[in-house]
Amino acid sequence: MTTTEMMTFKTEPFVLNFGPVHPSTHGVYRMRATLDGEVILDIEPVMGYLHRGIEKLAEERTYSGFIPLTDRLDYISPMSNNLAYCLAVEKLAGIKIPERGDYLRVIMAELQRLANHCVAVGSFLNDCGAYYTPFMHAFREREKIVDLFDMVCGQRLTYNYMRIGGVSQDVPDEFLPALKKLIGQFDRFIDEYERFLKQNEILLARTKGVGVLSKETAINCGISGPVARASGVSFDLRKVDPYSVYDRFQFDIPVGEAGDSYDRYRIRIEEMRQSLLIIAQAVKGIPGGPVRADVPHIVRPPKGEAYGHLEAPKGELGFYVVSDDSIAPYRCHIRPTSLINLTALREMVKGWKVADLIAIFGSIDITMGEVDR
Amino acid sequence: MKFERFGLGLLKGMTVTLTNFFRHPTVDQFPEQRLNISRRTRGNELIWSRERCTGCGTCAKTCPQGAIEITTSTNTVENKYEVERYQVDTGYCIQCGLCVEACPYDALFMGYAFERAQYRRGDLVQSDDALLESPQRPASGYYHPDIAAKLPRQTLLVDRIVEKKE
Amino acid sequence: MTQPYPVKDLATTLAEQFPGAAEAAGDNCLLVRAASLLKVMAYLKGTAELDFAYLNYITAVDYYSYFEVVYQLTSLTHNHTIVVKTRCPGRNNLSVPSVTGMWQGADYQEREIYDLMGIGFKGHPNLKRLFLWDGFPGHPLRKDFQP
Amino acid sequence: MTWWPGNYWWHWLFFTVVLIGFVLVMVLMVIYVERRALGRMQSRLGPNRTGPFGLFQPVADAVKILLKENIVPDKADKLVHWLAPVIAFAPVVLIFAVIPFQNGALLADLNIGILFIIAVSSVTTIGVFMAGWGSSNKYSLLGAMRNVAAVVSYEMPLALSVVATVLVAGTMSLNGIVAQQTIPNILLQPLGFLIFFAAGCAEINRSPFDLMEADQELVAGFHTEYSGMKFAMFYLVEYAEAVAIAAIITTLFLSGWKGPGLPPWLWFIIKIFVVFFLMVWTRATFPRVRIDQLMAFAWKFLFPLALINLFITAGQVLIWPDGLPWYVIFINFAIAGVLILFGSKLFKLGWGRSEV
Repeated sequence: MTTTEMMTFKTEPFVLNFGPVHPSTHGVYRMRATLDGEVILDIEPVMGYLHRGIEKLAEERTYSGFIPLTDRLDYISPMSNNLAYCLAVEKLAGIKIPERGDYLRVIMAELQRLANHCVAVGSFLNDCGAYYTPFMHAFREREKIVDLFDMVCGQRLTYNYMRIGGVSQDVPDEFLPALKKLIGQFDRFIDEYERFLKQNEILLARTKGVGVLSKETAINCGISGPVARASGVSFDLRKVDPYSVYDRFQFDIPVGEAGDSYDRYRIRIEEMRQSLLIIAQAVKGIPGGPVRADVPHIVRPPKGEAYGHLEAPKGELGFYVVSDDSIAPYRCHIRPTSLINLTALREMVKGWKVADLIAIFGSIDITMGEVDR
Repeated sequence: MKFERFGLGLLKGMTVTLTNFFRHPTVDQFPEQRLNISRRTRGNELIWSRERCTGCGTCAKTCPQGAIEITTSTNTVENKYEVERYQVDTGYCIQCGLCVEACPYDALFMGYAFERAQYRRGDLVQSDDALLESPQRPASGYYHPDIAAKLPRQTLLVDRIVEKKE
Repeated sequence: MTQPYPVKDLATTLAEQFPGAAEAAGDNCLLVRAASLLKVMAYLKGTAELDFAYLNYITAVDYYSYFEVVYQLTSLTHNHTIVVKTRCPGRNNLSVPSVTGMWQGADYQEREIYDLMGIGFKGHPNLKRLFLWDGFPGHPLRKDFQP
Repeated sequence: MTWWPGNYWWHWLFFTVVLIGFVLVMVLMVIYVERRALGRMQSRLGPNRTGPFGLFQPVADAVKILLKENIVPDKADKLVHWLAPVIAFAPVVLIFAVIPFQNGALLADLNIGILFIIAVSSVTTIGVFMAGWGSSNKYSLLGAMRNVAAVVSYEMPLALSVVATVLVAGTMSLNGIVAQQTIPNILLQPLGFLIFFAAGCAEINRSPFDLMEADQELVAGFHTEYSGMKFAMFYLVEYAEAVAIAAIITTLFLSGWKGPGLPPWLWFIIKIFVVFFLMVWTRATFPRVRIDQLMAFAWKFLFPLALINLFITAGQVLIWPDGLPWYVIFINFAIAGVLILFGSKLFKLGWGRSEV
């Protein structure tokens, strides 16, 4: 044995379980990582700890009885789930929604995007190690939005606000002035957040060039949302396939170049600014009138199938609903944005360190309710 | 990656933390200081009014969880249903409010209180007279604008922010 | 607006390229025989003016006498979309060729369909159950599943 | 030698009791300060339910931890697992033996005081590594390995920045250093202070360098498998080390007990709390650095800077042998600025992806 052979230690990779119960797996997600020291050779995801079989439950509930269940899919942004499901059923049954209902839907969807990005950015920085301060600031702002949701639909998490044919109730009269006040305060909050973290050297060191996702792999993996836009794929359903009244608002889509964790963080901050613009325009242009088309409580869409999708905060969320002319959907498939966004995690993480695995996983921003359904 | 900005970004971050240190904390001491909850809150109980209820069972049909059970008997004299037993298993109920919305006779209200934890699962089941409205069981204004108007206005965090001090 | 791609003329061009591949063309969905699925998919993804590079989703529906696997493809450049379906008759040892070769995003979704519906995917890198544990009896999303 | 309260043994007894009591009380107060200050920086209140203004929260924590069951994993190396907290805690209290609370008021006025501190403070790493190895858990082993790597590489800049202050002060005994400091060393040695503060924080794994028990990645690092009394010891070690580093900084850089008006030992304690607030402040603001960036920061940034700082101070001491005049402050600040500017330009913080 030459001296060099003696000198080199015999190391072999070992398997470390980032188990279902782990401080930063955003829910019950498990990764079996084979490590060589700190460097990650390969990860193998294990899921299903939160599988409740929502698609099977859908087949036993009436069309409007399933709406409360869609709150439980991506429980960080329930409004978008409700809206996506209602869009699918309205496309299937060919229902026309009154103007005011559409405007309210846009306001609620964009407020939900703000709230979701607050959670996403806050917990991403938590995963990078900032000890809960950016998280608490982001949650203080999210509390204002959740207060407004509480005023409108009575619950703070499971809103169940959208209905097939519009929105369940009109907003109380003190909602719009409070919303205008919120937009002003939120702008100041984003500026303060930028001052806090935009040029933070340690954050730059931890996230710039880390977990790069190339444009081709993003498209090939069917990744959507801020994760895809950070890699340069300018695919945003609000522009590409505008639903409800999104074509009336002027806003632009931030697109990143490098596709690393820092870009994903930046894209979410920019999207928050754009959502504020949309809400401001919607609040200015909201018409009067009914908020809900007169659709019977038990809807019976004609035989057939439809796919309704929207730009949820995490990406393209869609519902493929098949109807056999009965009061319950024959089949209701949910396009899991978080699950599909995780397909590229293996390539993004290979070769990086344990600390980066957590940072990259945090930058993808998934919710287990949507992954496991 | 270089320290391009030789530490200025870090210092700027520290100034933000310091300003927050001197800013009024956004917190309310729950048990002592109770804020007004939303007028349309869907508390974890159901309020039923015996007079208005005709025993039609629409609420039981629309409940996605099947938490409502009604047993009625025919009252041939006034030719309408007589509600024998109206039972709600709040263990199953997910407070979605679809029953309140579907009731054609406005006989159902969502509860306004939300502190109703029980020790035994059996106590979660409420029936007939336990469901009626009473001072301890106020009704929430969900789908009832008239009740909502009487309830206190919700304290919003948007108004309570004491940022004007800067 | 993402226009659905006109399926009629696509069916004709496919007919002379791959005889007998496309069975029928619904309003905007293309029914393809399972045997020639990969060829059609490669054609859809490969040709420049079609360029269906983005796979929205894959799902499966249980119609008692046959199972239907539904692919929705979108082209980001031309902004049009198409739904491709294949049918596999019968109820057990069904199999459809796997498209993970062309779209990596199909990996988890095919495993999910295998797990919940019981449709095997030939050529899938590691076809294991995604959500349920390996010893789980049966496939829950089937219409005739008895828990 | 006149021993302050009578003969030597009374002196020894008085000071050991005072030191142990000082460390424990300071740890309790420091935990309280940290949780309240951290809370206020995160726009929340911090503990205010246990006792007036939550003052008894640290006591409540201690009682809770002591009442917890003492779980030892069955495949753990029992002796090593049990011994680790003791070996980790002992050196921290030893450091306080040479720290002067008041002119001449210290347990042992060693003339090699600062050398004693540097030597003793690296013993805790052995305790930490024993904890990591003893609890036979992959996470804690990773945490312990990180701790050893970090402490080894941060000893160098720590020692060099201390040597620079010793050059300025002329003596190694801490009492002498403080007595000599008419101008606080932080002004004479700004770069020395920054390097010492950064290296000190990395040594006791606080603020941006808390990789040893990075709760996001390694669940709780080396003390994952500890509970009950042994976990209380590690909790004590962490905060006692923070108080120790704050105390060393006050003696070396902020001229210890000197201060107008208030009694000297009160000045000493106020300065400790000021330095500790700085640590809490950095902890609240910065994300964590990755392990290879931690190493690169030590060897490629702090170490060269500490060397240059040492040469410059040596030159200055040669020019003004009997104490540096006041205008040296501006020269040193300028040098510090230039060095940081160049250091951050030339130095690449860690390397990215290793090919796998």
